[in-house]
Amino acid sequence: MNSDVTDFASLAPAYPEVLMALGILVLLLLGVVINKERSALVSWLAVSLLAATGLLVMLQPADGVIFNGLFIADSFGRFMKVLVIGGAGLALILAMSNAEENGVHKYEYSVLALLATLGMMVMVSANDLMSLYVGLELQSLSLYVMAAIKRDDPRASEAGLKYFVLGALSSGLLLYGASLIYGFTGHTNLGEIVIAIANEGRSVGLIFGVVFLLAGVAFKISAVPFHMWTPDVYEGAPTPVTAFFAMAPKVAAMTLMIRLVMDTFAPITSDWQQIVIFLSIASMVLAAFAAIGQQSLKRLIAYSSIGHVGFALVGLSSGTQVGVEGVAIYMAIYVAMTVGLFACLLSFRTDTGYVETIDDLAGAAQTRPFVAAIMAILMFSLIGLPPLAGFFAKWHVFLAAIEANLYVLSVIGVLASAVSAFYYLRVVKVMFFDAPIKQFAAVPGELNIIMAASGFLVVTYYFTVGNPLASWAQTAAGSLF
Amino acid sequence: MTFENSILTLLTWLPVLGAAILLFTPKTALNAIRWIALATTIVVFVLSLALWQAFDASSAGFQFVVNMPWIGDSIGYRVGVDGISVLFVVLTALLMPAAVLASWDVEMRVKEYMIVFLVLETLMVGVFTTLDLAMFYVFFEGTLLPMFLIIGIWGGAQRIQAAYKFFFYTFVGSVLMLLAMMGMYWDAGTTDIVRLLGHDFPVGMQTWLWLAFFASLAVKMPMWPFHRWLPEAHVQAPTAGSVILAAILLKLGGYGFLRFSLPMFPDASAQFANFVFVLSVAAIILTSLVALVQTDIKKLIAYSSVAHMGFVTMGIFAGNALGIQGAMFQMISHGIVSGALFLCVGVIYDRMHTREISAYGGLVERMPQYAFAFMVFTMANVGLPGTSGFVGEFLTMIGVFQVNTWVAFGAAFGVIFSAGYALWLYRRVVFGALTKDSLKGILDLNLREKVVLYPLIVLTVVFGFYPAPILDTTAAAVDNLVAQYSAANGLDPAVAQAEARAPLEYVAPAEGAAQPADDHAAEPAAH
Amino acid sequence: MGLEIGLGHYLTVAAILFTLGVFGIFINRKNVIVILMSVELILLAVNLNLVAFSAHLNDLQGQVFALMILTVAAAEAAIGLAILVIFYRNRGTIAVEDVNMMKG
Amino acid sequence: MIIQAIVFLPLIGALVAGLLGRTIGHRPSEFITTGLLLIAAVLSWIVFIPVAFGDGLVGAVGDGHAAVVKVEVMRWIQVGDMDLRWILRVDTLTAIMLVVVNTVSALVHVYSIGYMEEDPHRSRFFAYLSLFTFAMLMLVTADNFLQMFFGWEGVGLASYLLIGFWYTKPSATAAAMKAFIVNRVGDFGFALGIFGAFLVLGHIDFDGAFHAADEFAVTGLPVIQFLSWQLDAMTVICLLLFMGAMGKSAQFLLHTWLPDAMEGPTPVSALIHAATMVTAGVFMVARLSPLFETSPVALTVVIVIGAITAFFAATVGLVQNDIKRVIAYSTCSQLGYMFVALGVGAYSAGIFHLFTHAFFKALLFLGAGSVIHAMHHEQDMRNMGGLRKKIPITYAMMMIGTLALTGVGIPGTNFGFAGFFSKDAIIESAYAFGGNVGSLAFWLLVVAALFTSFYSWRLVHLTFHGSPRDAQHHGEGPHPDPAHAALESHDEPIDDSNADDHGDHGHHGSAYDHAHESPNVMLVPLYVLAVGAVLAGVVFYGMFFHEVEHIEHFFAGSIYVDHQIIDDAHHVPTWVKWSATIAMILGFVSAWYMYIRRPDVPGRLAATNPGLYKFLLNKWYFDELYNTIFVKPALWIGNAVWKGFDDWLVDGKIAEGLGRRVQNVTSWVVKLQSGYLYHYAFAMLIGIAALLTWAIAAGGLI
Repeated sequence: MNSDVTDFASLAPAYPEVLMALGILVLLLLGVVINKERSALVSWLAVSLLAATGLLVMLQPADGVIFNGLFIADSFGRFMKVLVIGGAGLALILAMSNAEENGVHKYEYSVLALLATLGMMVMVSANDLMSLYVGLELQSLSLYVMAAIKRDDPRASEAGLKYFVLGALSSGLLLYGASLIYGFTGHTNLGEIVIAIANEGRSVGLIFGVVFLLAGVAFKISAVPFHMWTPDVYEGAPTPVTAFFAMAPKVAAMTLMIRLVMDTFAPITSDWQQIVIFLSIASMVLAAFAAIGQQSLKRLIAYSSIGHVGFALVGLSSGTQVGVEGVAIYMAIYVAMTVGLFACLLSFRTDTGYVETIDDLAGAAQTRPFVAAIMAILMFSLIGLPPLAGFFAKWHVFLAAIEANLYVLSVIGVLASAVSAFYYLRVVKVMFFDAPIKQFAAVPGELNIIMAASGFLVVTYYFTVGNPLASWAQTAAGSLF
Repeated sequence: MTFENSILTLLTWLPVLGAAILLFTPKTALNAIRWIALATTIVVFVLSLALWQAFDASSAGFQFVVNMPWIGDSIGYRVGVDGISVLFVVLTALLMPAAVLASWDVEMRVKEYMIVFLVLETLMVGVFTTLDLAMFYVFFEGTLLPMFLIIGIWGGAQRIQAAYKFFFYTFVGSVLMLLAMMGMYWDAGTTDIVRLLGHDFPVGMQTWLWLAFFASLAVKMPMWPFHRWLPEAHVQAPTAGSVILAAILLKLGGYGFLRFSLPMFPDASAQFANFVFVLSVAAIILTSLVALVQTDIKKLIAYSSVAHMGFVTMGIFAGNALGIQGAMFQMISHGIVSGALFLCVGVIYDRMHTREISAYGGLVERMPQYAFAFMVFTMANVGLPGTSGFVGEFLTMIGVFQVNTWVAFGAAFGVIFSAGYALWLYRRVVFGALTKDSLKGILDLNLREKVVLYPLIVLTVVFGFYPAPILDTTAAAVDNLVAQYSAANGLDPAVAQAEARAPLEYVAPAEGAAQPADDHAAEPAAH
Repeated sequence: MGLEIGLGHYLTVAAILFTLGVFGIFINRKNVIVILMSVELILLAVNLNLVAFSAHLNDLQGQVFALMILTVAAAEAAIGLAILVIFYRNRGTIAVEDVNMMKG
Repeated sequence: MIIQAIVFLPLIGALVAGLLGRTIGHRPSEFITTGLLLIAAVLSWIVFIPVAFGDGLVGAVGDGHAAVVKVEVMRWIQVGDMDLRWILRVDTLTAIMLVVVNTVSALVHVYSIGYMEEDPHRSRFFAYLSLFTFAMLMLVTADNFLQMFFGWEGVGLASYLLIGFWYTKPSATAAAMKAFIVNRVGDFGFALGIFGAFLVLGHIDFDGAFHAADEFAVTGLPVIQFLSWQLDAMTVICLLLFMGAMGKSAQFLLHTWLPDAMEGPTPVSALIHAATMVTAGVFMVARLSPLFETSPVALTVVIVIGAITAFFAATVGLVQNDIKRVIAYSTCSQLGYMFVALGVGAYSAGIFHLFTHAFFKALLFLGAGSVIHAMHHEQDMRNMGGLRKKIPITYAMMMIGTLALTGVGIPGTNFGFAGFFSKDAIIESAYAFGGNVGSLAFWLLVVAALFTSFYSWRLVHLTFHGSPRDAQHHGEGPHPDPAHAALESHDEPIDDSNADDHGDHGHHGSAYDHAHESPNVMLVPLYVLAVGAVLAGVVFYGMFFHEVEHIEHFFAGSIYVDHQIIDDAHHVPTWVKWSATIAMILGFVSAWYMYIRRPDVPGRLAATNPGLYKFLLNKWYFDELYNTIFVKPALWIGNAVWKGFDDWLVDGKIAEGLGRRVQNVTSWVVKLQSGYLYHYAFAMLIGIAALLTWAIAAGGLI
């Protein structure tokens, strides 16, 4: 089998990945040679690299399948890559303030984040079980280390350990599924698998493979019941790392999920639909209830993210283009809200450290009105309350579910969102209705900008990004069909 | 940019602009903040009057329409008003300056307070002006957010619980409506309300859609037994919050029934009409009785609001011009009257900081002007002819009488009970000897309070004697709605229109003395 | 007729190995190292599967896949051990039951 | 213009006095309202005199039904084809009412200038009086059901405000509320009646409705589904409308508010609760006579209720001690007479009694007011006595009123006071109606006439004759609570025992000593009314009852005139004609016997029949009954629904219960997240197993 990469130009669909890979190597070298005190430079360069890659993705669109079918570039992938890169970049910016306290001041952190991002980009563009696995592992291995990067923190190392063990298990599950699929279809290339399934029909072995494979991916998006790591890791890892976890990897894994079910398993839609619906309902409901019992802000956000994955899966359950469009928009809005949320979280610092529990925020509306206002807006948006962006996200996914006649799922979903409102409102209540008890430290400038931007987009979604985002997502989803 | 295509957009978003200006006003410039808020609401009010002035009441269709697709296929920027919605816009714009003035003495977080209120105004105006199904939901549900904050931040002692209940009751109901809207979108292929109004939904689907809308609208209304949140929210909310809640937010429910349930799901509406009637009558009778035994002024008025909303739902589902016009009028009138009543409560609450009825008594001695204003609104609440409260009650009852005498019979008890609780309240608060020491120094209405209350008195009385401005505005749209509704249910529109000669049986004219009744009719001097 | 070893047998063995690995993860309450070994067992089962399928299908891709898995597994083990080391440094134990600071 | 002036001048007065009274002062307020009312009264007579003595209503248009003048003021409610306008309708019936209302009102205004002299809220009082007059005028000039309802409720409001005028008195505000709410009970029926009329007749204006009712002669009577029954439509409608009339006119079952309404200042009692407002029910039935004529059942009910009221109220009046309450029950009783007249079809007789009653009852009330004024707001007759020497003019006026009320006159001649003509006309009509109902009504009315005579003379004797008994009056507030006193004290006061015990009626500072004749501003209205009480019967007898042709010409179609009943009434046996007079004489004699000749008899009678006495004294226990079966259950249900349904079930069990369930589920879910790796792994495996099972089973692969 000859390589289809004959010259540099034929690499065009993979230019962003190539750029990233080269950039990472350079930064790694740079990190080794420069003074430890100047590791912030690496961070900024990493952000710049991400920005450049992002621009490259957006401005130089090149569709195609290369590396003998291992790699695919299409507009859906580009949409998701922009989200991944954006999420990663913003997470890196979030990490810069008080980096030392969080243990993320080392240049390795930036490099690891970039590596993880590269892994995610490969996941997004994976067109073969092998590239899928490699991308996934590149991402996962980097994330394991990132979770434990604050080496002297017992909680961070526990988070890393838990994440690693369960992640390894999930990789095993995924691989086992991949091996079964390979065995029962005879192919590892996704495009060929779909033809094989269409020709040969379903078999128990194939379904086994599908379930294991999807379970592996579900772990990455932390869908119930593969979510158990999420609260512990989110809580244990340093907050900037949690921010990173909460955005880009979710988007990448969700992309993988979408690509697998919409493309590869399209002929057995009714089978995977059951699975996705199960994951969706379980995630929405469990997250809604579990989050109510949380005191820790980060655990709350962990459960919240589990819930949001459930909502995104509602759109996917429909198995239609509208559904994919909905999920794409959902993830975009989710990233925008999450980055703002973490910016708020990082802004609430007292002299002794970051706030941990919800009650620590008491009266924040009076001591830090701007941050509290943004946080409240985000909370309302996460509930899905119009006219904020979160509502439009839910609108798109449920619209798809209704089109597909998934009424029970939809009703459970909206009711779960009602229950989830309870814990989001508690944060608002504590900040706005209770009396202040703590003084907060000054907020770093870049956080203010991120918060303002997030708040602005969330509030003005209907006027500003709503329209372009929807049409872009439409194009993106269209490329899958 | 002509008046035609910009007025609604301007009306809707101007308050937010005001809020944006406030955002950049220093927090300590309290007077500037107040005046900016007031100026914004007054400008909006003036614009709303211009809108009403320019509105062509003879046309049943939507006017000042802007219609363009916006987000994806499903959500558009569509605005327009017809006879049913235009008055709500005016009502909202009318009460906002009153609310701002009533909040003049708020000292806590004034800037946020005014911003939240202005945002709320945008959302409320938006509900009534939007012609996009999804955007209707956006505005409808969006009002939760500022109201939650208003109750939660500036409310009374039990404010948190009240805010939560307000939020959850409304939210749980509404999400089901959201799903129904999505179903409508897929069935009709659009969220354009104008096109949806012309779309025939399958009968089987209508039932579910109707129920989903009911879940939301009945809570918002609120209809019995979904009303429990209301007394609590009212009691805890600050005065202006109560005013807006009672005057405008409750009307969203009625507006929703008129805009969606009746015209879009006529079969289901006819099918569920009796169900609604039962709940309406239960609301009128039971909540009136509950109001009778309240010890908290605001709670009493809140319960009376539930009872009055019973008339609205009853009138709407009577499905004839009388009933629906009556319901429309009742909503507008209740907006003015209940808003004013809460303002009245606010006046004494500001002075005494209690809402317990037993803490008052004999106010007329010190506050004759207040007593007068309170009397007018009490009487309007009672539905005395010559006040606006009467017209709506009368029309809804006469409308429903043509459909179901049981319902009218039950509703008429409201006439008795409303007199009971309202007058008893008045007696305990205003009449009697002024014996309580705490009340000895209480002051009568100040200029600001007069500016707020007196125009409302004038409106209450004027609309009682001359309701034509309202009824004429709504007539064409309502007739159109009734015609549509009747046609869909296979009724003769002429009957459902106010011509109102419901088919009667006649005893055949008698031949001789066999039928004394006839004999009598023919020859009245028979004795 | 002697016993002919066919695809089914390979798959069965792989499945048993896989199950052993999985059980090793959640039955074991003592040592995290055992968990790492169990993970390797799972990967081994997968590799066995792939190779068996590859032979059965007469297709090289499975073997390529298996080689990649071997490579990645090595990296994974290295990282796992590294994390374990810092965990031990912080907590002075690697008992599975002690990995329980965060819950709820 | 003249009609608008009549109706709106009082409104202007009310607005000026009410809104500007504080600014312009009391005296100007009084003069403005009173002046405007006087003008209105004069104008009313200008309208009425051509009707009574000339060619009929000036400018009237015969519209097939009635000669009527209509003045459109403005639009009101127009919905679909229901076209309601503010229209002032004047025909003979209205003209009579205009005269009654404006005359009495003007006189009461004048009287009040004296009576309310010391009250600090006089301008408010006059504003209310004028407002009342306006509402009453709107009522009588109504051209459609709803406008009538407006006036109806408007007078209710004014009545509420005036009864509660002394708002510091708890009993006054309670009475005001009671009046309004009991009236609302009547309005409940009235409103439903209007709805029904609109449904059945298709018109909400009177002319349209009457035309539609006329057509039933051709088409037959309609039947409607009312509640669960198919009923004769007109009967249902008329009974519902009559329910309104019962409320406003304080008929049996809905009468309880009227005696309590005496808490208001006495001029109010004269104007509202005697002469005008309470007759609104009578006016309504007369106005709607074309409708009532289509339902014999409804008319029978009107007769029975009227007769029972006449009898019942008279019995209660026998034992009351409060001077105003006696007159109030008398009013109630007289209204019963009017309804009997209406029910038997002698509408003109009913209106006649309304007309004469307005004069003599207003006279009695204002006279009583004069007594109260003289006694410094003492109202309990047990504390009066012998006042004829102190206030001779008032005494004379009260005598005229009493003679008119009791119907003194010589049957068969034109000698008699006003009440004589109208009351006898009713009694004769009742007899002429015949049948069981007619006989019942006749006998009840005759007995009531006996009682009327008795309590009227009792009032005169207790108040003006005998010796003063006001010793126990000291130390009480200016506004004693008569209801309370009446309930507390069960001794019939008449045997001057109190007076004898204290023996010191020459005692310095007693109310008796200070009693003084009222000023002229109060006496002049009495003179005018006295003239009416004497002459109203004899002058107008011809128009109201004498000859059918005359009646028809006079009323010009504004009410239904039943030739038969009027002819029959004129041809009743002589003993019937004398029956009322005899009853009156019997009443007079027994009153004289019991309160002048043998003052100890009443006490002994009360002592020997304590059950009956208490029954009557406590007004047949209606208040207690209603309290038990309506008020308390309503409050109980209100409380039960509030605490039991709203708070306990909906809030506690469902809403917050749901919240607690959520918390339960939460704590359970949180426990699942144990923190142990092996649990997490196990959960994943369980998940995989479940998904596998589900996917394979649901996919039909097994």
